[in-house]
Parts: sequence; structure tokens; C-alpha cells
Amino acid sequence: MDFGPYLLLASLEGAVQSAVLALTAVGLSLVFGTMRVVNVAHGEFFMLGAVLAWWVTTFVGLHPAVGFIVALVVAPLAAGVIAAAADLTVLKRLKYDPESTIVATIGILYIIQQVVLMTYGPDARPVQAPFSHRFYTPWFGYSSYKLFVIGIAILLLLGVWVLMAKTRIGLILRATQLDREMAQAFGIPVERVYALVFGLGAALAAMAAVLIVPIQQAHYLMGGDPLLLSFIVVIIGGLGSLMGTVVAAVLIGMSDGIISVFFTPTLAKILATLLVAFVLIFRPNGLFGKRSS
Amino acid sequence: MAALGSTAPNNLLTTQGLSRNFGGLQAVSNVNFDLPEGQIRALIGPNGAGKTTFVGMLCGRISASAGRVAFLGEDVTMLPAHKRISRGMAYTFQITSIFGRLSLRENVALAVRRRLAGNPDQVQGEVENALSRVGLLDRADQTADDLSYGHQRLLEIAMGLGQKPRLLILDEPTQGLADSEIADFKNLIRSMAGQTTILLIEHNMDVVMEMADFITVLNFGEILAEGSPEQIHANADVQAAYLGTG
Amino acid sequence: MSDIRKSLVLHGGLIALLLLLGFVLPAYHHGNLARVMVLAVYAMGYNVLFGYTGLLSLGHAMFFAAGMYGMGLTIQHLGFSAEAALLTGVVAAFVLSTVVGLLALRTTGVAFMIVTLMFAQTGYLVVLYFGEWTRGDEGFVIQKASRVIAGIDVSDPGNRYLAALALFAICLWIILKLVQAPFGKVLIAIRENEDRARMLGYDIFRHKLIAVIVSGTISGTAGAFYGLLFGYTGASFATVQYSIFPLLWVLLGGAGTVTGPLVGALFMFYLIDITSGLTSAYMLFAGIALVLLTLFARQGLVGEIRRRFAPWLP
Amino acid sequence: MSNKKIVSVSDSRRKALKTLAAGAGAFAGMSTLPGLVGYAQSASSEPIRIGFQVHRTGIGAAYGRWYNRTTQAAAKMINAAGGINGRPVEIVAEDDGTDPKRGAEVVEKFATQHKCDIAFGTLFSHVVIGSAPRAGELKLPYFVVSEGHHVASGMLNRYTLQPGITDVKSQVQAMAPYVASNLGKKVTMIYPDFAFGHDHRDYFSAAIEKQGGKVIQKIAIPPTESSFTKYFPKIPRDTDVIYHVMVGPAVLTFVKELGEFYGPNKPQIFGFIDSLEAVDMASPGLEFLDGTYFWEANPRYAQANQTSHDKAFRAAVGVDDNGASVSDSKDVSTYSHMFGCWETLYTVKAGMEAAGYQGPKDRAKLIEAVEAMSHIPLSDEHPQGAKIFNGKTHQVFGHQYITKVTNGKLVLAHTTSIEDTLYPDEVDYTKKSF
Repeated sequence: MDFGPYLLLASLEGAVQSAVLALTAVGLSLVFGTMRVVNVAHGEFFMLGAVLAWWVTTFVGLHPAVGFIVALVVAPLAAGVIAAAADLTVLKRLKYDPESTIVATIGILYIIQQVVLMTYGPDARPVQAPFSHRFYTPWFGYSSYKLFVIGIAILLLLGVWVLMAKTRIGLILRATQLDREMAQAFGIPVERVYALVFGLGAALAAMAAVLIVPIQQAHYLMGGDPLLLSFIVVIIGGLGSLMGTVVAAVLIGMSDGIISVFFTPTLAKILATLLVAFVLIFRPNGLFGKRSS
Repeated sequence: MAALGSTAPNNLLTTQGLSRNFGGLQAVSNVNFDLPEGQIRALIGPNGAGKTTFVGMLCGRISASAGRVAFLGEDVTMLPAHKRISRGMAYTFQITSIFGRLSLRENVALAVRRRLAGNPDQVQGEVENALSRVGLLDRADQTADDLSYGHQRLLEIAMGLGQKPRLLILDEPTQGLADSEIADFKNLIRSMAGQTTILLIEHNMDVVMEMADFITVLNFGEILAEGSPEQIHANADVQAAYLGTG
Repeated sequence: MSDIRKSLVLHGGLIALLLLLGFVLPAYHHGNLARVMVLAVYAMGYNVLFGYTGLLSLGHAMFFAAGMYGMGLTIQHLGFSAEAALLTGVVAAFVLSTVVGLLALRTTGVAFMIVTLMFAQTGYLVVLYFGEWTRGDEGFVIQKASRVIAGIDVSDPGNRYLAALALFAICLWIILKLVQAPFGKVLIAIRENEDRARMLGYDIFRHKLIAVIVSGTISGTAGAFYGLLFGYTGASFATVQYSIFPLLWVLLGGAGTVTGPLVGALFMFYLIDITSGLTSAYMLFAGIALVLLTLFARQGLVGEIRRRFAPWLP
Repeated sequence: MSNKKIVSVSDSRRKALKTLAAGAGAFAGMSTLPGLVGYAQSASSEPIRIGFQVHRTGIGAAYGRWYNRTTQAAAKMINAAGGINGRPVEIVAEDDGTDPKRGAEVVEKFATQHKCDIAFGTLFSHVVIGSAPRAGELKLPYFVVSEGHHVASGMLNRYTLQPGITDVKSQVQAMAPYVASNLGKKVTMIYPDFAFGHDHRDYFSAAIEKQGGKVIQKIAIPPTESSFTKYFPKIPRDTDVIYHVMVGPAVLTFVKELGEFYGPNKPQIFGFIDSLEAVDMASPGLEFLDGTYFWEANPRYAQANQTSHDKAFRAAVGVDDNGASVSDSKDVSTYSHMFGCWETLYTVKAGMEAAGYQGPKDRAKLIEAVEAMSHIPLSDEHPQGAKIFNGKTHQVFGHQYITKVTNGKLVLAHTTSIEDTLYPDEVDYTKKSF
């Protein structure tokens, strides 16, 4: 294929990945920013979203679009509740000590993953897209749904931004993020805020998964990649900085797409991975992080 | 006693035009500072005068934006902290910084071993010596976290002693100590006088006036005045500075 | 009895016990223990960095794999003897850990986790990329004929066990010496309070770098031996999963304890071996164990014993 | 795992015995153990224990489920017909997590704890290669159902055999003539960037050139990949045939995205069914596959010329005429692989009966008996088709099928001869010691 169209296609693919990644990573970033907790189980909440989407759509059974919309509401809600419960039963009792929470969330990772394996099984199951329209350029065909994903993701991200910047909840969150003790002193119920944030972070990951699952399939091991990628994105973006996270997601997603134009696939992956490593080595606080860590 | 601004050969430490700014804010600007061997020097000044930043640049925790630091007659401006320490500086933190989960013995041993990694027996001896000098020998095998705040400050000083430094920098050592503990501390400093040069950042004026041979007053990152306790006590600018900023 | 004496007795006794077990254990558990001892060495290497120095690496599989492939590839393609191949494996891990250390130690905390993770991921992809030589994910068999160390055929279960025990004993001794030496005490100091250690005049970077190299080289040695003793070299050992395992073993057994890694690896092995008979979702139990651990035994099994009964445990 | 319980009945006695033996034989080295244990066992006439190494979890899980159903069905049949040498067959299943390390551990468990007579049933090549050395050391006959070339390549050992399924080298080279003469000569290959994919790349490139064709582009997809569209532009415009073979959870994504990319005006597409094993042909997005071709080792859909043997096989395993579970039409089988378990078990039966197999001490005899086999006729025991077993290379060779997607069903288009699958021996295991 000619270079121009190829680049276009690669960019489209990169954009889809960026969109979903941004949504997932913002969830992780929110949790880290507010609670200073590295949630290793984040990817499993993503997986949970996809699996729940499959269940909901098969349960609803009507036109795929209906099932999809229901899933877009139910799956994040359920994932959020489970996450909040995990926070109250485990993380809270660890007093959010950084090291222990990493271990605990590794444990939660396995618990969620394996419970899904026991109930949903080891298969990769497809979820039908709300609409299966394709459009054709002179060079290639492309699924309109993928463009739809980009759109929705942008809307959701704007939603998060409004929530953080314009609402009272956002104010409380930012206050808690700035200074936990101070917030407590001002009568902010920090513990409930933390549970809320942890749930919200998981819900965002689940939402991203609901968007992607009509493109990929729901599988109990699908949580790994989103976790790694959103980890990378959050660090590159500068810990806790939502804006940085989004920008980094776009950078990572696009570069993954574009690099694949110029190299053989595996080599492209190798280079993309090394790129991330070296960005961190020479900007240890991320591209947009403040100097002192 | 060294005269103002002189760079006599017997100076242990000298700075010339030492400056540091944090993004526009000038924390320390163009300080020329001389510290003769064997002196107990107090460094005072209102909050935010740049005292901690200044000593930070002396021992290498903070890099200088401009100027130089000379220690034992050699320029150490470019040296990382650990190299300056190994040349004979010691620094005790303003906010207590110890190895909380280790025993007192091990805390001090870490300080001693850098010099004497070779022979354990000697380490043992010096550790107990340092601990006894701050009166913590009987607690040698406790975990540092279990100590009272005052004792933790003393432990930190013991770590300073354990390093047998040429220059001991104490950043607000008496902060949060009870009067009785302050008294012990004064005796401790006296006992060190002569063997070690001491740079003392201190808010407690009684301690300063009683202990210091010589005082440097820092204000807005600049040297406002230097002199004997009496001279400083009489100095109008100093009083103004303190009253001015509370 | 002095602490040094106590620990000498304890660890000497442990080795003696393992030796005895080698002769009385039923075949199945005999084989398992041989495996676990080599894996424990991997975890002990990891523990030097994570448990004692306080640096959390998510990429140790690259060191394990470097040792394994350094050993396997030279036997497969260059016809090296087992001894030469093992040495190559160790050297490979040493070189890799030096390079990775020099680069990754520019970062700290979470960034360090990610950088090591990324390097390990690169390592895994490189193994696949050079599939002509590595046979990628499939890997290759180390033929029985090449699995002879100093005239001893380590494909024989008895010999394999003794070889694994010897490796374990040597590494145990090295690490014991390391953590009881002033150098090891400084590593602990860095873990406890890096800034303080620096202001006592210790060269933090140098100490950390050496820790990474020791840790990576020991892990790589385990990889080289694992491949040789069990006759297989494959890419699955370079995956993220195998970077997580030593972390889990060390956490279960007790970070910053000399015997913790063995206990953790053993515990995990039988946890999986037994529960896999009950359900295919056996990692569920590993998950529950981890959560309970953080809630009730923060320091791991041996760590808790040290905290409650034997503060002298190294 | 009820079968485990049965094991444990007589277990304690044997454990004690074994511990004694271990103590005694300690200085002689533990390797003397199996012999002793074998003696303890052969006296009894208890079940023949077949250690079944199954991918219950990990990327092989979908295959594992159907391998398990097929194996249990075959065991049921065999036992209903009087078992092996009058002894019932008992399947002792252990999950290997589709991981080579765990696989080796499981093989040890079969040999030393479950006291299995043989190990059997592994699909994924890396697990086979990781486990085979241990099987060899433990002198445990290891019958794999992997379609990998590892056995015939000579990499493994005398105790490892693949008598139930043709290997990838044969499958691939047998496709070339049909592809070249019916679909086109300029081929672009898309395959996973690991050994299994490299085998396809190497063997097919060679085979197609023999047919005067050429592989003009090779696209190796990293196994970590979950979206594929961005690689399709690498397919040259002048491609006659796209040759695809994918494995793992992302296969459906791959095929769907290929369809989205091309839409109606696509080149000829020839795929290995691995790209769609256990995937419902009716899944949304697969319409575009109509008119494309697939390799199948055993046609998933009951064909017009269906044999009575295939009918019986489907009935026994519980698979309907569309290759899905009779109890759940969405649960599609791995029909092109699972027959291997069935046929392998019957080969084991034949081998044991020929060898007069009593217990572990006769393991070598069993191997020799199987090595002695050559022509295997089409039958209820071998429903996939007639086969030739090569005792020297421990590998079987059989007919391959090419089907064309017509109205969402895979319809037989071509059947290769066994000769198409043959290639010169690369090893003679019979010359290797036991």
C-alpha cells in the first residue's frame, strides 16, 4: 500500500488504542494521584468490564446496541462496587502503606482473575458491536465502530475533567490529594473519598473495556497488557497528573501504531518498549512530572 | 579568633559567593563565609532566612547555583555529598533522620564503620563510646523507633560523633527537647569543643549565646551580621530582622 | 550463643537437613525439592535487591533467562561443555545486570519498576525475534549427553538433587556472608533511609549498582542451572510472569531474610501442586494467601518468626 | 477429579514401600526407584493409569477442554469394550497451565506420584519440548498429540511418540500443490512470530517453490499483539493468496479485522483452521470468509461423504454435525486436533496388547511394539482416516483436508494423499537406547 494511506491507517489504529488506553490509564492515575496507591489489579478491573459486558449483552439478548448501552452502565458500576469493597476490606486496613498495597493488589489481581476463570471459563468470547458498519477508502476498509470508540472515549475523558475541575466532588478529591491530614481536619471523610476514588478508577478501566470488547474478545487473561500500558502511561505522564496521563496515552498509542509502519512487527514492539525505558531513564519523573520526586 | 571575611590558612571551611535560587526565589545569595578550625559557630536567622539551604550546600545535599565551597583548603564545590562527608564533615538533620527499624548500636555502627570497616573490635568500642557520651549506652540494643523524640535527637548526634568529623553541622539539634535534655546537650557540645569544629543552626537563643564562640546571622539569604555573642546581642539590624519577621 | 554462631548452626542445620531429605524423600517430592532449591536460588538473588536494598524490580526474568540462554545457546550451537556453558550463562547475567544497573539506577521507586519491566519485556521479545537460534517460545531441549558436570550426569535424579543442593548451599553461604558484612549492612541502611546513609558518607549509587549485579548474577546462575538440570531452555522463562514469581516467593517467605526465599518458593510450589488438584483456578489460593499475608503477616513467614521470636535471624 | 481418589486407595501401601526402597536405594541413586515401584505394581491387576497432561488454563484452554472430552470418551469406549489386556483404563488428568515448567512437573507427578503407566495428550509444542526430557529420564512413555515437528525432528527421545496426529511439516507441505494450482502462486504469509509460525513459514516457503510458486511477503505477528489491522498494509497489492495461521485468544479479532480491511474485493485467502479452532463460523464479522479455503486435519462439519466412523466418533464425544457440542451449539470443538487423542489412545491400546504390557517394567516393550506399527487403516479407532506410522521417527502421517467456506459452512474441496505428507527421515529413534 502507498505510504500515505498506510500512515493514515496506522494513525487511526493508534488513535483507537490511545483512546482506550487514556481512559484506562486515567483511572490508574486518579487512584495513584489521590491515594498514592499503585493498583496492580487495575488490569483485572479492565478484564472484569469486558467479561461483564459479555454477560450483560448475552443476558439482554435484544439488539446488540441495547445490550451495549446497558453494559456501558452496568459493567463499570459493578466493577466500581467490587473495587470499593476491596478498598474497604483490604487496602483501608493496610493504612495504604505503599509496599503492602502493591502486594495486596497483586493478590486481588489473582483473586479476580481466577474467580472469572472459574465462572466465565478460559475461552475468549466475542461481544457484538452496537452497529457493524464498515466504510471503504480507496485503499482499505475500516470499521466505523472504531471511530465511534474514539469519540465516546473523548467524551468520557471530558466528563472526568469536568468532574475533577468543576464539581464539588472534584474539589474534595483535589483537596485530599494535596494534603490528606488537612482534608481530614476540614471534615472531609477521607476514607469514604478513598473508596470512591478506588471504585471510580476501576469503573473507568471497566468502561474502556466495554468499548474495546466488540473489537477484541473477553478473555480472563486480557488484563495484563492494559495494566502494563497504563502503568507506562501514568509514569511517562508524570505520576498523578491527569493531563500528562492523557498526553502520554496519545504518545504511546500513536507511536505503537506508527512505529509499526517502519519496522517488522516484533522489531517495532522491541523498539517501542525500549523507547519507554529510555524516556524514563532520562526523565525519571516522566515527561510532564515535576523535577523533585 | 578569625577576623571578619578573612581567609586565613587555619580556616576549616570557606565559601565564596555561594548562592542558590529555586526557580526565581533567591534562597541564598552571594555568601562569603569562613569557619576557623576548632570554633563553635552558631548560624542564626529568622525562619526562611536560608540557613538549612546554606548548610545543605556546604555538605552537598543541595547543589550551589553559583559560588564555591572550600573544605580543608580544597575546593569541594563539585563533590557529591558522600565524598565531602568522607573528607570529614558530618551532618545531623533538622527533622530527625535515623534508621528506625535498626538498633541504636547498628545506627551508630553505620556511622563508625565507614572509617573503620577493617576492624570490628574497634568499631564496637567507638560505638559504645559515642552512645555513652550521649547517655544512651544502656539502650544500645533497643530499636531506634522505640526511643522518645529527645533520645532520637541524641542518637542522631551520637551518629555524628561516631563519624569523628572535622566539622560537625548540627541543624536545630535542640528543637523539641525538654529543658533537662537541653542541659545535657550543652554539656555534650562543651565536651566536644576543641576536638571538633561545630556549625550550629539554632533557634534557642540561650543555647546560642551560651555555647557559640562566634555567630553568623543570615537574613533573606544574605549575611546580615557576624560577631561574638555580645556584638550580635547588641546589633540593631539583627533585632530589627527578628522583630520585623517575628 | 552469639548471633553469628546461632545463624551458623541454623543454616548449617538447614543444609544438613536438605542433604538428609535427599536420601529419604519419596521420588516425587525428591524431584520437587530439587526444583524448588534452584528456584529458591533465583529468589535469593532477587531478595538481595528487593529484600535487603529495597529496590523493587519487575524484570528479574531477564537475568534468569540470560543465564538460561547463555548456557543453552552455547551448548546448542557452539557445542560447549556443561561447565563452559554454565560459566557463559553466569557471565551473560553478570554483563546484563551491569548494563541494566547502570541505566535503571538513574530512576527510583515506581519508575525503577517500570524500567526493569520494560527491559525484561524487551529481552522476551528479543528471544522471539531471534527464533532461528532460540526456537522462540518453543525453546529447545538440552540433550542428555551434554548434561554432565565434571563427569557427573545431572539428568540422574540423585545427582540432580545433590547438584541443586550444592548450588543452593553455596549461594546461601555467599548471601549470608554478604548480609553480615559491612557492605550488606549498608544495603540495609539504604533500604531503611537512603538520605541518611548518604549523609554518613556512603556512595549510594555504587552500593546499589553492586547490589543489582550480585542480585542479577545469582538469579542468572539459577537460570543456567535450571536449564541444565532439567534439560530445557524456553522463552516462557523470560515472560513477565517469571519476574513476578520471585517477588511472590520472597514476599511469602519474608523479604530481607536469608531463608525466606526457600520457604516462600517451597510454600508456593506445594500450594499450587495441591490446589491444582481441587480446581483449575489454583492461582486463586496464591491470591488469597497474598492478601492474608499483607493483613496478618506483613513480614512474610520467616519475617514474622524473626519479628516475634528470633530477632537475630539474618 | 474423582479419578484421583481411585488412585489414592492403594496409594498408602505403595508410598510406604517406596520410601523403604528410597532409603535402601539411596546411595545407588534415586534412578533405581521406578524399577522397584514397577515390581510393586505389576503384581496387581489394577487399572492402567494414563497420565493426561491437559491445558485446562492458559492460552491452550479451549483446546484442553475438547482434548479432555475426547479422551474421556475414548477411555469410556475402551473400558466398555473390556479395557486393555482386560484391565480398565483410568485417566489421571493434571493441568499444566500450558506452561513448559509446570508441564515437566506434571510429567514427574505422573511417573513418581500417580504411578501412571504412560503420559499422554499434550498439544502445545513448548509444553511438549519442556516435558519430554523429564519423560525420557523417568523412562515414561510420552504420547503427544501436538502436531509439532519436534518429535520427527529428532530433538526429543526414545520415549516420546506422536502416533495420533500428523505433524506441521507434513500438513504444510501437503497444502502447497493445491494452493499453487488452484489459488495462486504469489503468496503472502501471516503467522505468529514464534516457533510454530516459523515452521509454517519455512516449510511452506520451500514447498510452494517446488510448485513454482513464491512467498512474496512474510508478516510475523508478535504473540503479545491484540490488534492486527495496522499490519495488513504490509500485504503486497500483487498478492494472489493470503496464507494465515494464528493461535491464541485473539484469533477471532485477527480474522474479523482482515475482513474489515478487505471487504468484498479480497485476494484468495487460505488459512489453517487453527485461526478459527473453537470459534463459531457464524460469529459476527466472519461473513467475508465465504469463498475462502481452510486446512483441516478433520473436517469440522459433517461432509456429504461422511464415514460411519466419523459419525460414531461425533456421537461418542458429543459433537453435532456442525462440530459444536450437542449440549451447546455455541461451544465449538477443536475438531481438527482432538481426534488425535482418540486415535492415540487406541494406538496405545494396540501397542500394550501387542507387547503383553503388564506394568512399568514393560514400558520399553510398549515403545518397541508401537515402533513396529506401520499401516493404520481407517476404522472406528482411527476415524480421521488411514495413516502410516514411521517407527524410526516416532511420527504418524495421514490424509489432510482442504475445505471451502460455503454459506458459513466448511465444505470439503480436496483430500491429500498420505504420500503428499511424507518427507525423508530426520532421525532414527530405534537406534537410541532406552
